[in-house]
Amino acid sequence: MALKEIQSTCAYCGAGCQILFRVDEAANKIVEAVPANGRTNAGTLCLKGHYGWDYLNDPQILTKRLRKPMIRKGGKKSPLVEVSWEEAIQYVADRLNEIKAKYGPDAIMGTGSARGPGNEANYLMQKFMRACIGTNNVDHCARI
Amino acid sequence: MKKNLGSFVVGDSTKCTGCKACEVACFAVHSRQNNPVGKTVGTVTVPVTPKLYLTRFEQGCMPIQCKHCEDAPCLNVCTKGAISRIDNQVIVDPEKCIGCKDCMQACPFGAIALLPYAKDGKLAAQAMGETKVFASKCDLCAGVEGGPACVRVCPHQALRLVDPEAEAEEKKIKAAEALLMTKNWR
Amino acid sequence: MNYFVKGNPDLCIGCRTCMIGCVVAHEGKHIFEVDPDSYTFNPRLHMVKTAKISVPVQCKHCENPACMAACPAGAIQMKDHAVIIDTSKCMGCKSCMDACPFGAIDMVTEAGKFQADGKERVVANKCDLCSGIPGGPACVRVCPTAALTLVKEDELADAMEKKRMEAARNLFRDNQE
Amino acid sequence: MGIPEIEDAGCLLCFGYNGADSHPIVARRIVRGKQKGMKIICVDPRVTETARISDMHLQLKGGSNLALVNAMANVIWNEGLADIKFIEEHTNGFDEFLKVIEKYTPEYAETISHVPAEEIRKAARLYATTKPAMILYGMGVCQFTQAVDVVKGLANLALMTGNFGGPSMGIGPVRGQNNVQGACDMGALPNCYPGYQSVTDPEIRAKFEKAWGVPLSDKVGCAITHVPHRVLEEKDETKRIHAYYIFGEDPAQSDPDLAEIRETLDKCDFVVMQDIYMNKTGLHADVILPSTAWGEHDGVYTCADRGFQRIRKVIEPDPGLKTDWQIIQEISTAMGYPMHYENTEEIWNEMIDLCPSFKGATYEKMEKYGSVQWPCRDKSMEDKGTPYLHKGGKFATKDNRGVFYATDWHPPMELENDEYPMSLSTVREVGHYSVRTMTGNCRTLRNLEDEPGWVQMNTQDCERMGLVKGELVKILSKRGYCITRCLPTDRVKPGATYMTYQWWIGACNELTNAKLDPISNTPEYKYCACRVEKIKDQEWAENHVKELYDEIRTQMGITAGKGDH
Repeated sequence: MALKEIQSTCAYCGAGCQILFRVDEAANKIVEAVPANGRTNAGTLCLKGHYGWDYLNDPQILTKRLRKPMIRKGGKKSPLVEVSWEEAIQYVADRLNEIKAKYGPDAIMGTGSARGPGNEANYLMQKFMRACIGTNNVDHCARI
Repeated sequence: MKKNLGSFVVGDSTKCTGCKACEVACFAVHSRQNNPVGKTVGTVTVPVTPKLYLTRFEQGCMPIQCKHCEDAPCLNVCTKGAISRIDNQVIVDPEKCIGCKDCMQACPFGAIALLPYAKDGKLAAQAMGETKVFASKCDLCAGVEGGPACVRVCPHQALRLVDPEAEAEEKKIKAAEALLMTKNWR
Repeated sequence: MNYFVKGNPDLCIGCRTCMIGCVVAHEGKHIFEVDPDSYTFNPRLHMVKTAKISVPVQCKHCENPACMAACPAGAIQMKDHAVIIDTSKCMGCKSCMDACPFGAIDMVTEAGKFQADGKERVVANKCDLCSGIPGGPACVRVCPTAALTLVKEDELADAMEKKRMEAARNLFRDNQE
Repeated sequence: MGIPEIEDAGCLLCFGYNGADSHPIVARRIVRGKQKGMKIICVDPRVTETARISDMHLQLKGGSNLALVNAMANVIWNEGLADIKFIEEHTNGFDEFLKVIEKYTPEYAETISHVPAEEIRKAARLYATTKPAMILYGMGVCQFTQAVDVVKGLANLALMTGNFGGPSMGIGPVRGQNNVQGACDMGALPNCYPGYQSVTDPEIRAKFEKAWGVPLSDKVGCAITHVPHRVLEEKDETKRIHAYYIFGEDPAQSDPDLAEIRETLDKCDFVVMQDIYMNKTGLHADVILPSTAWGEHDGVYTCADRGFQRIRKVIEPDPGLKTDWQIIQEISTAMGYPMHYENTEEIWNEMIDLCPSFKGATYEKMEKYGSVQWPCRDKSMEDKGTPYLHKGGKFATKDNRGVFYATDWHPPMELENDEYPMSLSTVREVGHYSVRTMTGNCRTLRNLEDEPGWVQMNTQDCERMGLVKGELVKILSKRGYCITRCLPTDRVKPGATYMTYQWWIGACNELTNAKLDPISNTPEYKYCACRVEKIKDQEWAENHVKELYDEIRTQMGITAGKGDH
């Protein structure tokens, strides 16, 4: 069966290496990752580029993929309860609005992410903090 | 690092003179546990049962003893279950041994001999009076202060205690340094 | 003559991509899908880092292999320009490990195989030049700085020839003066 | 400069940067450069891989960066090696700069850095006289309380020697993470909108207010490292932080002084965590929102040399997940600020039209050229972006002139003392990434290196303390302790210890010091005082490590996969 080939950028260090993935579409799984001829990596990869993708099938070696939204309904330290997306989104919106009303927009802090999500998600997050919440309290782990 | 492999003693026939000091020392150190033996031969009241065996061959002679294999044929073949691994070393329990000789045949080194078993200064008798025997092989002087007696007593340093993992680490460093010297081989 | 892979400490950056590449080549691609504890991670080359050097060390596939001589079970033999261990015959007696002056052999567990006392079976493990694996030695292929090279008979012969001719030229120049 | 240009530099000053562990593919360029005859000066307290192949390795004492940088500038000036023409035509502030570096003779710097004065002289000469000369720096510079001062100090060296405005020269921070450059580009910073446009600039703010249709705050926001203070110690009620929306971060693992972070998360009224994995921060979060991972969504990353590059969806995510931007969009709409984007390209196009220096970097261009390094101001396909900045010595200042800035060295905030006689610095583990929730779940990467990690210590220190390789030891600081394995090595100097920061049990961030650089707000990860203790009962220690590990996993509700180590 012909494997679909998709090129993407490695998610690990800043070198921005190009990786070619060979994917079994029917089974929705990656079969192999080989170096692509990117500007910075020129057909080579390190160990994370070659072998850093099989976390996608959730082997739960260290921790597990999050699957469902969860809320600690009983307050701090109470157990997490799985909820629907609608309930989770509404709950976050209400609580943030409530805190914004009570203490003002600068009482809310948001982060961007220097890792997996990508530029568009970061743009949206800082737009959300600035336009929706109304504060410049947004930062990310460039410092840490 | 936590040791994972069994150590073992190995001889060097270019140094060995066949004096058998190793065999006597091996017997003396082990019999002290249940057969009090003095400093001189005169106090020996039981047969001398070493756990390594001086072997003569074309180019000379040297003792042969157990390698404490990691997938030990003797342990795997011992249907009675008298052989087990304790702290990475392969140990025969003489009390359980029924002398079936399977381990002797399984061991590719001939490192096991069937020898008379003595307790409290005299031979152990069986039900009908015959002397009890047991599979005798090196136990790396487990529990003996100062480690393998044979290595300590040999007058020509012909016996060497091998710690395979530690030695591999050192050898790898030498191999790496050799690569430094051959990097411009073309 | 046997072939061999050798590392160049000037190019090696100590990242150990080769060690994983080795295991993946021998275990196969399914390694990325199976239960993480169902296989043995047994690289056949090992990174060595000292104050001055970083380079992987592996079997040199000697012409008179000390390991082959020491093996009581005849488990080691020369095949396809390489020195190969047939682990089905190995009992883990470590004679080869002791015999090898390069520390290129280690003892690894064989996943899913057990001894009489329930302990996992342990056998000798060393580089087999990826014999039978398409594309040749995986470590050479995956190394990001091309620090590993597979040396074959003709390349070594060419190198020796080149050095001898160079020596002869130098001597010729000396004789000229 | 760009990553490919590294191998064509005449001289590389590699300052506080360990390429082999942080960016093996950048280290590849350094190795290739060496093969092409590049001179390498490596400044690092450890013998890193670059140090090993360098022409000069200045093995300075940790925490003495600025003294050494000022001394190199001192030598370059006093030995007449500066590029006077470049200084006059392209820079300001040179005279004040000279006054400060005057006292930093190599002899004075030797007392602080323990690098012989003659070595400092030789290194300065080599850098100044080998053209083109490039400077690469990493966390060894940035994670100190004098981070910004040292970056400016290194920039001084490049300015003094005219090493700006051409290929294979200049000064390059090798950004650690895959998209840290991108997160900064996108304005995930308390003082900048996307494209580094300042929030305090009225014209800029007006532009964004018009684009987004709402008035915007002109107050610089809170840095991530100030959050603990703003939650725990802030007296002024209007300044206290009551809600923390954490997305794609794991402060409970990667921030310094973890005890303080845990308390912060517990005391903060409302904590939201949006991530792909359950992690240590999740243990304290009030709401957890599961998003798609790399490989399950499209988008753009910016790599270390400003290259915009596409990431593409490789496999379909679990249908129950949403992409990060979908989640943010839905929350924003629910809060009364509607956002309705269909895909990432739509968001990207909105963003680049607001940022002059990114305007030309369209998806189409990335598709065709693979990578577009900003600034790329023109949408036409001819504008392929900018390989290196400051062409022709033109700088991004008002008058296009570079600015010299020098200040005095001061020691790290927490020095070795009787109770904590050794220094600790955080370093990088090549086979793992960041907080390890991704690589820690990759089978072969876990096989190569697993809990509880290592502490690198000098072989004599180990002999003195009776420690052997692999032995579990306890390592403590004023802020906490953790357990890890001892790794004796001649690559580090006596009295210094080094640990990687992604382990749960060997969590060196339990020890690190949260003191910040006043300008960049980066914590001083690279220097704090610690003590190493031998653990007598190794068997107890091995079991204890296992128990701790399993306890965290059960707290996170993980059942499958023994994940033993």
